[in-house]
Amino acid sequence: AKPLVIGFSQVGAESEWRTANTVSIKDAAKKEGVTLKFADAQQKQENQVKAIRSFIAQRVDVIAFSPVVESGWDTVLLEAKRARIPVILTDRAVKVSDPSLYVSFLGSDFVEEGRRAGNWLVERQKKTPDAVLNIVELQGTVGSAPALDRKKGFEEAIAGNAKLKVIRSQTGDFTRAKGKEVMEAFLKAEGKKINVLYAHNDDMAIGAIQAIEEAGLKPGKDIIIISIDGVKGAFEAMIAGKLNVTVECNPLLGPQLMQIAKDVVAGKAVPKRVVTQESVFPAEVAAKEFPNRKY
Amino acid sequence: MTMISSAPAAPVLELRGISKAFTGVQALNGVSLNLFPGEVHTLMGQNGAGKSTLIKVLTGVYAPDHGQILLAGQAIQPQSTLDAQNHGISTVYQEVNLCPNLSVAENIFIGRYPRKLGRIDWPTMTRQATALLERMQIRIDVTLPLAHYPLAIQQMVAISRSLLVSAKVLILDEPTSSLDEKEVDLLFSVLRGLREQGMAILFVTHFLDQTYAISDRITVMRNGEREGEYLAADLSRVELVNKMVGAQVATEAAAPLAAAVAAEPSRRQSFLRAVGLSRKGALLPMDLDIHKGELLGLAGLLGSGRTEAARLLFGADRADGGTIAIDGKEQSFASPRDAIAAGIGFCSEDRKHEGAILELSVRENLILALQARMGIMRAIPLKRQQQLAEEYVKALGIKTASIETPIGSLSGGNQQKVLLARWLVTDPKLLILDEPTRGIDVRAKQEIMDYVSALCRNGMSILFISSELPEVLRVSDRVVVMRDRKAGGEYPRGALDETTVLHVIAAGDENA
Amino acid sequence: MKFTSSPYFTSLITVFLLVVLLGAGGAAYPGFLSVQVLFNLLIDNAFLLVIAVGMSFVILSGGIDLSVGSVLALTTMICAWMLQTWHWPPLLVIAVALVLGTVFGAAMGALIHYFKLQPFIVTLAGMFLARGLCYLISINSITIDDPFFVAMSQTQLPIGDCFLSPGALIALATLAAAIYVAHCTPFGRAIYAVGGNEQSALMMGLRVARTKVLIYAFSGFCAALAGVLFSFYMLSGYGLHAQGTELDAIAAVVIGGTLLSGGYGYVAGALTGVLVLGSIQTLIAFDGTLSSWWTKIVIGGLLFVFCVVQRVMTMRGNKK
Amino acid sequence: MRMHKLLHHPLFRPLAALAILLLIDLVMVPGFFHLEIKDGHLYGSLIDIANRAAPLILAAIGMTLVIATRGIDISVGATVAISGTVAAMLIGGTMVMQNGVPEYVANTPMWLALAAALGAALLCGAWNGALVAGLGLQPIVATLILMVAGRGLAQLFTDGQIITVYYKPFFFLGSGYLFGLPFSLYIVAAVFIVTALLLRRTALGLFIQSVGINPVAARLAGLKTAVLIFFVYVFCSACAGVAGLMITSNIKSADANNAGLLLELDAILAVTLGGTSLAGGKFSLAGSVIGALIIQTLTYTIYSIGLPPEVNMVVKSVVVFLVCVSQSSEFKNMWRRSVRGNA
Ligand SMILES: Nc1ncnc2c1ncn2[C@@H]1O[C@H](COP(=O)(O)OP(=O)(O)OP(=O)(O)O)[C@@H](O)[C@H]1O
Ligand SMILES: Nc1ncnc2c1ncn2[C@@H]1O[C@H](COP(=O)(O)OP(=O)(O)OP(=O)(O)O)[C@@H](O)[C@H]1O
Ligand SMILES: [Mg+2]
Ligand SMILES: [Mg+2]
Repeated sequence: AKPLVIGFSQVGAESEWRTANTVSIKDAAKKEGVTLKFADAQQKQENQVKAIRSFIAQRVDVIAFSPVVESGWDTVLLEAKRARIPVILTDRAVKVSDPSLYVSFLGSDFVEEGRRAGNWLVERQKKTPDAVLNIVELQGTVGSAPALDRKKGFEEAIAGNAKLKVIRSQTGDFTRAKGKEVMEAFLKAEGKKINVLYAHNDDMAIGAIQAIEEAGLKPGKDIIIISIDGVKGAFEAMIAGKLNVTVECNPLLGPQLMQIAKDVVAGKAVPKRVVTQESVFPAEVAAKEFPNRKY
Repeated sequence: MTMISSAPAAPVLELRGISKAFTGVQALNGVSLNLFPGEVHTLMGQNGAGKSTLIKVLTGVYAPDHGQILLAGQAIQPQSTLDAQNHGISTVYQEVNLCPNLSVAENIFIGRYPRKLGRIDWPTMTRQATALLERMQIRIDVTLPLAHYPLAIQQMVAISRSLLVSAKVLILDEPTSSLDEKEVDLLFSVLRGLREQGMAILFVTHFLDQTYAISDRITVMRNGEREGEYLAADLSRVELVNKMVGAQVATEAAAPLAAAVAAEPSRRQSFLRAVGLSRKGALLPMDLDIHKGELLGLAGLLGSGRTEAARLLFGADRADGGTIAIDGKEQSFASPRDAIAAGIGFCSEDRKHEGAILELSVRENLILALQARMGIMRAIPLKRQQQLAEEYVKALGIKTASIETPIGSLSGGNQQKVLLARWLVTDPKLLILDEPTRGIDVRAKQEIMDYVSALCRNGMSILFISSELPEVLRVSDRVVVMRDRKAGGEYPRGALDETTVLHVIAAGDENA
Repeated sequence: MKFTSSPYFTSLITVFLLVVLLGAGGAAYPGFLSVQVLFNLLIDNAFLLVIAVGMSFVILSGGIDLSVGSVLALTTMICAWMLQTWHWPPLLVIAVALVLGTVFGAAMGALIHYFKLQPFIVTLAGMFLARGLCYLISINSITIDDPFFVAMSQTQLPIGDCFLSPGALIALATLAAAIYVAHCTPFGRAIYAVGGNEQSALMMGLRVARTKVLIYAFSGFCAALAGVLFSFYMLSGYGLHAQGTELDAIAAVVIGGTLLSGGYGYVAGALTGVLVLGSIQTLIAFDGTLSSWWTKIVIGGLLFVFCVVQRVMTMRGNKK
Repeated sequence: MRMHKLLHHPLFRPLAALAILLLIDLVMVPGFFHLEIKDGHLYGSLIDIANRAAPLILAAIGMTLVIATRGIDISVGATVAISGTVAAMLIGGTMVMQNGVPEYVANTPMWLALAAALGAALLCGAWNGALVAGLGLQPIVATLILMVAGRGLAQLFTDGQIITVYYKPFFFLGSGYLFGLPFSLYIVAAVFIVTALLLRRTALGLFIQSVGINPVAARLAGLKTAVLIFFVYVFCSACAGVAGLMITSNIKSADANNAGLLLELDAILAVTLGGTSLAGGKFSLAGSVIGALIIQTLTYTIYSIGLPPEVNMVVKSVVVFLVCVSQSSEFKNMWRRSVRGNA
């Protein structure tokens, strides 16, 4: 039979996480004998729309994409629907008026990740119930979905606890360099008052760790550090005792995506929401888990 | 002279006690001027006397520090050129102020387009522009961009533009500096027509002949002050020059040049020999031989290809065909650098675009070519630069507040002198001067030509291009006449007078 | 000064190269040369075309406007906000957005002219400001569900068995209007004059101040109009929309044969430029095998080939 | 009279803008000017600002010369990514224990890696220079090509991964200290002094200005305009290359996706804030350095004051507007008139 053709529109290549995501999807397609039409959107929604239109024009069997942002997909998805091409979302959700515009959403829940990070801290605070913990937050790119949701989830989780206070919050644009720069400024402004750092991704945390060390403090001990993603660098930091916990956000969506795509084309019913397997890795399990990490 | 000039009605335009200072210079100091309807009023003065500044104050480019401008008895304060235009004052400034990217027709009509149904009527505009230029006997494609045409044409376009407005006052700042006699005559006949219609015309020139040919009244300026106002008929040339200069000096009717006498035929070895030099659309194959220590004049009408020939000799444009030999050795010039290395210098006719680096100081402009020849690493010590600059400022009588003044704030004539000095400091073996005396006052012109002739005597060769035929004839050892983009004939000194040259130019081939 | 680059010639070359590019795509990828794919070029790049038209005016006058991408984003945000929070009627919302964009541009133009500031820096600050204002309204993206906007978004105007979007038609109309203004009105010619030589334009008695302020106002208007089209297109307002669009617009204008130094070029070149950029992207999407980095390298490479061929042919042409 | 001269010095206004920013910090951020000795070197906000500004200053120095020739180079960020990536990939490095003492081993000798990184940067510059000076492409499109493709190349080298460096001596470049001050400051000072000397002691400065103001006249005066323009692009990329090394060394890793992102805009902003016109010609190297310091101080101030990140952009734009307007001569005239009016 003709091989299955999937058109996949990726956000871009802005982080290691994203690259791992791309690699996973490409590898899975190759393994399954699926023809993958890959288009990189360079972080622009309009490019994704263009790519999806060209997939429709090429009459691919399935369209999959990781939306740059959650709103604004109605029109183009409607076109896909009219062309009878099923759409699968990966990694991020979309807000559409008509849920039948996509068949399935496979990916993580950023709010839940933030919540897990917050819950871990709430647990941790129970060890020293009397101490007030001052938190500084390194946000992702202003306005981006993961930044908004991870902030929201974290705030929900710590809301009930009066001992946990966010004293500073600034964007580090998801990068090491900015994370370090902002942390330096925080350290000068707040000094020893900072007890906890919550970073929206591992890269910023790694940058911030360097700033903390250069300030003569011990990351992971003087300042508790929580981050999200679970990339290799984070595990190395945990093994070195510089990072306390990372909440996993799994980029290896390839195999699951291929399975769903095949099912859809075969006419099987697929779940509307497929949640990826994700866990929380505190420093204690880092050494054991490290060899299993693929990215 | 018409009678109007001696029976002054009320002046249309009256300037009272205008003063204007720039940092370091008092450009104008209490200047007054009356302009009557139906007269041509010529403003004369040495380079830097303040003529252009006065005109700029009058037309709203600069605000005066003191003084009043009265138009038909009403005090006005023009804020911009547009404002002045609305008051009925139309101006052609000294530096051609047109847009090189627009077509000739547009440059004439911009701001007052012929319209049809609200939109610009292009065909009518083209037709009218063609007709307007034809009145000046210029037949060109007016739909081509202005930059396509040489400076002289641009100047005519600027004049045509100013004639288009129905103005009460027409101001022309050195409009004739790159025109030759034919164009000047045409211009003057147009001006006379306007004078008959009662227009007041303020005219600036450095040419005494032109002054006397057209003016009813002359105002002489010196050092930013008004020296006096005279009826042209009452003032002799010698007197006029003396008033401009402020001392008793000989006039341009001076004895024949010493240089020419000294140039002996025996020393005539060839320095540069061009054979069949040509470039498509610019120059037909042409031979040229320039001897050592010779001042070779290149005469011809506008557009006869003199500038093109000069640019090819200097490597500014690439020749399509022909060879150039320097001292008998064949050379090919890919860029001006090569020509400079061979000892050639070139002073362009278009000082604004091809000469002056406006924001740099007089000193920097002056040493630029020398420094370029010495290379980037061997910087001329500042002391030496200053010394050179001071020396040439003095030698050429450049009027500037200091050698650190940006060249852009010098008067036009003085800029020209700095550019001349730029090449003189490099001590070239051959200096190509394309309209070097453009915009330079009578006295300075003579001084410069004397200076140049003296250099010739010391072995420098000079290729001298000028639209002023008498000047070419006066200073050159030999004259090559160009016509229709090729050399029309070659004449040794003495074998030539103005009528012969004009004849050659007019008749061309039979004489060649 | 010699006349070295004929914009007319450059523009023709660009059209020729565009045809070559499309032909090559058609040869390499089946389905590439379908009419709908060509229409998609217009539909997907409608907003870019409108911005490029405004940018053409600015560049022709010798300036530059970096704020257009942000003003576009701000417009989507304002539209979304007014529709979703205040429930204003859609046409009123559009009118307000267009006026705001125009005022924003005019304010920058006034700063540039009256304080003699550099366009680059003023519009760069304008870019930060407009982007910043988006976040002040909201850092979330706001979905638009107003029926008029949805209709504009989803209407397909059939042409044969293919379709165009209303946005594409609006963009084409804007282009036509701009070409008319540039070539048939005194304002349009004044833009060229200012770009050719601002000092001379002033000395010739043109209203340089008014012209410059109007140019930036027009660019602001175009950016806002593009924002409205973008709102139709995406049905959302978002502060991160259209990042870097100003560079795309500048590139489109320059590729279309307009000189950045001002005064030379045609507004119609904006269309060719936009289509060239769009085709490059479509080619890449049709290829579908390029990784993220190869995408960048190939875009750069095609841009390079395009510019070099354009330049070399122009030089050749002028020699003749 | 001397006061008057001071007020009219072209560097006065950029310096005043910087001073005002620092004054705001003095009032709003407690302990901003506090410096202490930590681990044998100075430690404090001012040091952070200088250290952070170092790459930007370098980029701005290179950009100044390009702008002086009427050009622009928007590929600076991509060059930063390329040079940083090349260095990080070549050095890499691991720690081995030798006789109980940790030893750091580089994959490639560090000098070789640094030379390769700079070589890559120079290639970038030569590419830009060839397009602008050789082919006569417009600078913004010519450098746009590298801006897009360059980052792609860097990502291609790294497969989109962040390359972490483990070789300690390399860190000295971006986060080491010499005589109590960050080592990066010495690099910046050296580049600045060498450039300034080059401009003063040779005719380079004169030539660059001439080409920027009137290229036609400059060519007719015998300047090698094309060579000169080629050189400034190479120089600009070299500066960006060093900046890339510094950034990579500072965060101990090369992030091809994000390193130097938008650095070109900041560099151009710095040059203009320093009083150099984008129209080419007269330029001020010192002004560009001050411009870069203004930008970095502003960024740091926003972080320190604790503004929410949503307002970052608005604050930045307002400051840029204010600085620009206050520097314009028209504003000076207005100011003078209003002062006179009140007096
Ligand atoms: N913008 C300016 N800034 C400073 N000084 C100026 C400026 N414009 C003119 N000057 C000075 O004012 C004086 C008068 O200059 P102006 O141009 O009026 O002379 P001019 O009589 O027209 O001379 P020319 O015959 O050479 O054209 C000169 O000394 C000149 O250097
Ligand atoms: N009256 C004219 N009519 C049409 N074309 C002209 C005229 N005058 C000049 N040209 C154009 O000028 C070009 C040659 O100009 P060039 O500058 O070489 O002449 P020139 O002898 O140096 O004259 P000048 O320096 O007085 O302008 C020709 O190609 C021609 O197109
Ligand atoms: Mg004058
Ligand atoms: Mg000539």
